[in-house]
Amino acid sequence: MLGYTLKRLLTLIPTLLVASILIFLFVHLIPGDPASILLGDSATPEEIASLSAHMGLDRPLWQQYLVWFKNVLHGDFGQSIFFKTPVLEVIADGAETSICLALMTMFWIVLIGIPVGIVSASFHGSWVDQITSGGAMLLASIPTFWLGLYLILIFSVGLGWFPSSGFPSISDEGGLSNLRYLILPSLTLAAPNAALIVRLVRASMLDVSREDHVRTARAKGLHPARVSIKHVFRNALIAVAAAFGFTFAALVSEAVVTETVFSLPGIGRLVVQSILRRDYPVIQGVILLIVLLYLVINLLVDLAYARLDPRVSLQ
Amino acid sequence: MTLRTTIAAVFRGRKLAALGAVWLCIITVAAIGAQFIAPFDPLEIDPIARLSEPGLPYLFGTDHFGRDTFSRAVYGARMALIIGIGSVLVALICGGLIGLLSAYFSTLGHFLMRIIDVLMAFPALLLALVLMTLLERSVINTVIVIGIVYATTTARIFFGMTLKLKNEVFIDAARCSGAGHGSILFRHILPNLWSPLLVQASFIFAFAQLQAAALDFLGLGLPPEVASWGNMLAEEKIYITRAPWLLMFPGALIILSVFSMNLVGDAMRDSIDPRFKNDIAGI
Amino acid sequence: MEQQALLQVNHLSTHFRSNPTGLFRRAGLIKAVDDISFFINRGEVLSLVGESGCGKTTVGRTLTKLQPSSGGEALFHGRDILPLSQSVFRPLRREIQMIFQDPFASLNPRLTIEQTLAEPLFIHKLAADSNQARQQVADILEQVGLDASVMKRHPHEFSGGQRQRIGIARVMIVKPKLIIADEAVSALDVSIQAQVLNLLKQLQQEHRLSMLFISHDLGVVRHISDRVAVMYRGKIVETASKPEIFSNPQHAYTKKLLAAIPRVPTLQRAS
Amino acid sequence: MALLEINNLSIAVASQGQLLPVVTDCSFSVAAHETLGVVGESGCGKSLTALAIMGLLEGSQVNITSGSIVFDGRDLLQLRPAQRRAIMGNQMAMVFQEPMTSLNPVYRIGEQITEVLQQHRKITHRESRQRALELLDLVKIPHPQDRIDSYPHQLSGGQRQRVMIAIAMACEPALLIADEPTTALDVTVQKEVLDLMLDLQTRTGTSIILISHDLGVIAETCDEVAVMYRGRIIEKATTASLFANMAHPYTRGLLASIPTIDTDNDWLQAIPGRVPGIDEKVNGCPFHPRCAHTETPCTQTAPRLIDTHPHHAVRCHFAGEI
Repeated sequence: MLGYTLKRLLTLIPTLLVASILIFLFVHLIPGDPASILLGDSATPEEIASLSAHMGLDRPLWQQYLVWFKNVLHGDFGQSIFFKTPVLEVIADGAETSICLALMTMFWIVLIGIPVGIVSASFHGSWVDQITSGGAMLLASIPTFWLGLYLILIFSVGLGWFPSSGFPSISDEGGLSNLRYLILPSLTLAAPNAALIVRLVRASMLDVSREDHVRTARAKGLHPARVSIKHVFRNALIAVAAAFGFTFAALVSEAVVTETVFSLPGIGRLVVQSILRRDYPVIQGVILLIVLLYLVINLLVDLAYARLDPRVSLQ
Repeated sequence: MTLRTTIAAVFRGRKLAALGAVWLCIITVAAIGAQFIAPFDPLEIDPIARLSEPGLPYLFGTDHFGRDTFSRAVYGARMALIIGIGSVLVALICGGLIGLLSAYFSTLGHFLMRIIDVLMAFPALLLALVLMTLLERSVINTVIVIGIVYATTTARIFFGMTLKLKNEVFIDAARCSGAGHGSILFRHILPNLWSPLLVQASFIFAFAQLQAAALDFLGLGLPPEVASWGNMLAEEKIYITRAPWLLMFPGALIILSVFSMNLVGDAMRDSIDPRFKNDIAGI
Repeated sequence: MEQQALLQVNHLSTHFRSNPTGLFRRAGLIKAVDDISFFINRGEVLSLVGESGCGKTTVGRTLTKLQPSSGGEALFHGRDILPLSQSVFRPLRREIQMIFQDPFASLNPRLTIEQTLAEPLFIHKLAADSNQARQQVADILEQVGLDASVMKRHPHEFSGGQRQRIGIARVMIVKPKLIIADEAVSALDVSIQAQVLNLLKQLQQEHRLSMLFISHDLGVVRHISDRVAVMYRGKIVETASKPEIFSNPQHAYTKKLLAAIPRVPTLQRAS
Repeated sequence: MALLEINNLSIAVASQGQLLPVVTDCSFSVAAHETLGVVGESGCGKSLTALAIMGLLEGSQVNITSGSIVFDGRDLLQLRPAQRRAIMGNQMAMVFQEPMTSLNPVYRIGEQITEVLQQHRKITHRESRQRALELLDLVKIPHPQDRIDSYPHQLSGGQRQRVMIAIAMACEPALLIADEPTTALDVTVQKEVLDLMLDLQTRTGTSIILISHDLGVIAETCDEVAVMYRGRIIEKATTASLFANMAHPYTRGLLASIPTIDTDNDWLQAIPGRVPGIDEKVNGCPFHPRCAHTETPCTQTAPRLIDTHPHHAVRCHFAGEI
């Protein structure tokens, strides 16, 4: 297990290397010169040229990449052009919001998605199934930002139950009760993803329920609910776990939109604003970290996989 | 099997999916005949009637410029269709070919799929955002970018399905008959992938709508003057408290269309080769 | 040896790597076929018998070059076919044909019977145009006991026995010299199996075909073979003529195999 | 009194709004300590009959349309689901065809054996594990202490089928239904598994219904045989009588089709034609399109089961004549 983990971590290196090159290329192909953006409209060409030279923007692209990558290995993601502070600090500022949002969203997804999926599969073909699985599909068909806007309209503007935007840090005044700022955003973010989990749990359970060993379990005289949970769901969990890696990528995409809708000071909104501001170092840093996180999560999923499915051996 | 019996088999006992198909037909008609259906020019501004409520003559009301929401929605159907079909074509042609060839020629495939794996680590919307900033905001670029984003998943899916087919006995049998690579790929493998391909296309079509709307909303999608449902939402979002219906209509159109396409895709998925069911990335 | 064998296999080995994926995994080696030798004369049926996993199917796949070999030689008409590239081997495929076990999987579900049967004709330039091809397809369908009118249909419209007849037709249409039949009748019900087995035997005798008949079923083997080779864990443990092997088995494994088969009492004809 | 009595059982499958009969008017009984063989080709309805007896058709497209299944004096079809489940795996158990897929891949085999014990017996965890070890020993799995914590994929096909038998025998059932238990196994393993089942039968006195397509397997293991064709029992007899007085043209054809290892014959006497699909309707005797002795009555009326000898019944208009 430990050996496997180490080996897998080693295989992450080439992937990250390729990813870093891609990110660097993408970001540097974005039109717009950071030096001129930084200096504003009133800057003279000489000023821009000297700042470009200072920032190393006049060197060949591959040299710029090597410098950047060497610094990244030392934990230095460079300076934000907009904030004039180290990129890592900028990211750290948004981390609390995004992590809290992610955890709360996961909570909803697991709390709602899995039980509803089990119910849907267990009553396969009945009206319960049609409503839950149809409803899930409808939920997954709603644009995240639209859902967010109407939740704000109803629950913040209309009913005044929850705040509509922003997220003061938990360490600020209010402490944990500040989490109420995240209830609407996390529900918004959870909706399409929980819907996906419902559909996935249902489909996997239906697949498993057709397998021979479920017939064996029924032939033992077990109660249908026991067959459903112990035999069908337990095996379906393998497929569900495998999909959690993909869910993460979808989650990040939608978090970008959600944080924008609710004006949350998180990493998702940071990346959109940085793209609009052409803040190269921040875009590079955030995307690289997201890719790294994605890879780590997939590694964890694989490790979980081996625990869920004894046929998978981690050599 | 004829087309009619196939369609009948897909929608048998699935009234909702059949309704979805009907809705998609309506959208298609609206898209094709937009200039005959829309009562007003989608860009025509009526300064007196800004933010007017639904009624007559403005069925869905007007936006903050005083443009007719109904007419813009009808033209938006055209944009939805263009985005959907365009992205599907880009995704299936690029991704499908990469997946097919990678699975068949394993040395090349190993390399290509590694790249695809790396690209899949980028969240779809972020990849689209970065790509959109590289390019001008235009309809064609939006189509290409969304298509590329879904080409990665499509490549993965086709890779898996082709691998399965490649190990089929009838492929061995064809090789024993002396069939060459071209014949095996395009005569024996590809025709068996048409139906999963169609199902995948319907899901990509649905996802592309949501993705395009999100790009529009973030201000990096279609040019602002284009009448698309996403743009209508993006432009009017600040008026949501003053005129809540403004976001209701385009939103409902997106939801209905995406939902319909998902329903149709889901119905089709149940009628394809069961081996490929779990490969399809859909709802 | 007074006459040259049609197929002479010497020291053939086929090894697989287990778990070939993974960057750091040391791949284990599975010796599916381990240094086996045999020959098949013209017009002769050699059966390769063994239980699942003994490597008999791999022998067939190696000889049709669906699977690369790891060592040894396979002389067909005195020419070693193992080192040939796929494109050099292609013309020879006409002479070495394979019948597969699963009649449900060995036909492309998307092609009509005519398309499937005509394909090898065009590949090997045995038919100039589609009219000629259609005529040959009709002839061969009749030979395998099917009506020529079925050629417009798709595989899913046929029963298992019919599909296996189509599989045989695909092989016979190119007039091969050597047929490798891999469990050709084991997926069929007994009453259908008998029909197909009779057909196979009849075609073999009519065209003086050589055949490598791979099977796990000793009853079927007794019915069709001239000689029998018994395989166990990748090796041939015993080769003998059919009467020898059934009346006087030498190897302990052969004896065990024969003893394990459930016997049916012979029918007492009611008078 | 017989342990199990099936009376006029009919089963139909729902397909596109209509009910297609798959088993028609099927009657037989199994006495205590006896082995009944059910033989027939694929699609003849033998497996569905077994699933119907076991109570595993619920929730599928297949329905029992008429008849009764009397087990130990009670009609199983009249019982409530909970009463039915109390019998399943307890007094009546089943072994399936596919040993590779019939065990749950994510649980250790010990867990899968103790599960059925804990369902039907009031015993502690420790006792049930002890019993599982005994059972593994009983089905001749070497080193049960080491094997009890294995996962199914770590065992060979033959061993998995032994585990399936251990699960089935755990509560010492009065009736064991074995549906093609050795079809997926090699002949040498098949012999071992069949020997094991017969050995267990002599030890525990359980009755067995053995379903197989292989007349050889049936001949070597069963006391009585029922031959099925297109959902009907067409011949039913003691094994000795069946092979001595085989009367139905289909049974004879089936026997003649088998290539035996004991005789050389150039050509097999195959039954011509094929089994009609379940959606094809055949008037009269279901076998008449393939039968060499077809005469007018065969195409018009379906024959009934007629006793030709003591303990020997045949469903043929010309039973005993041909």
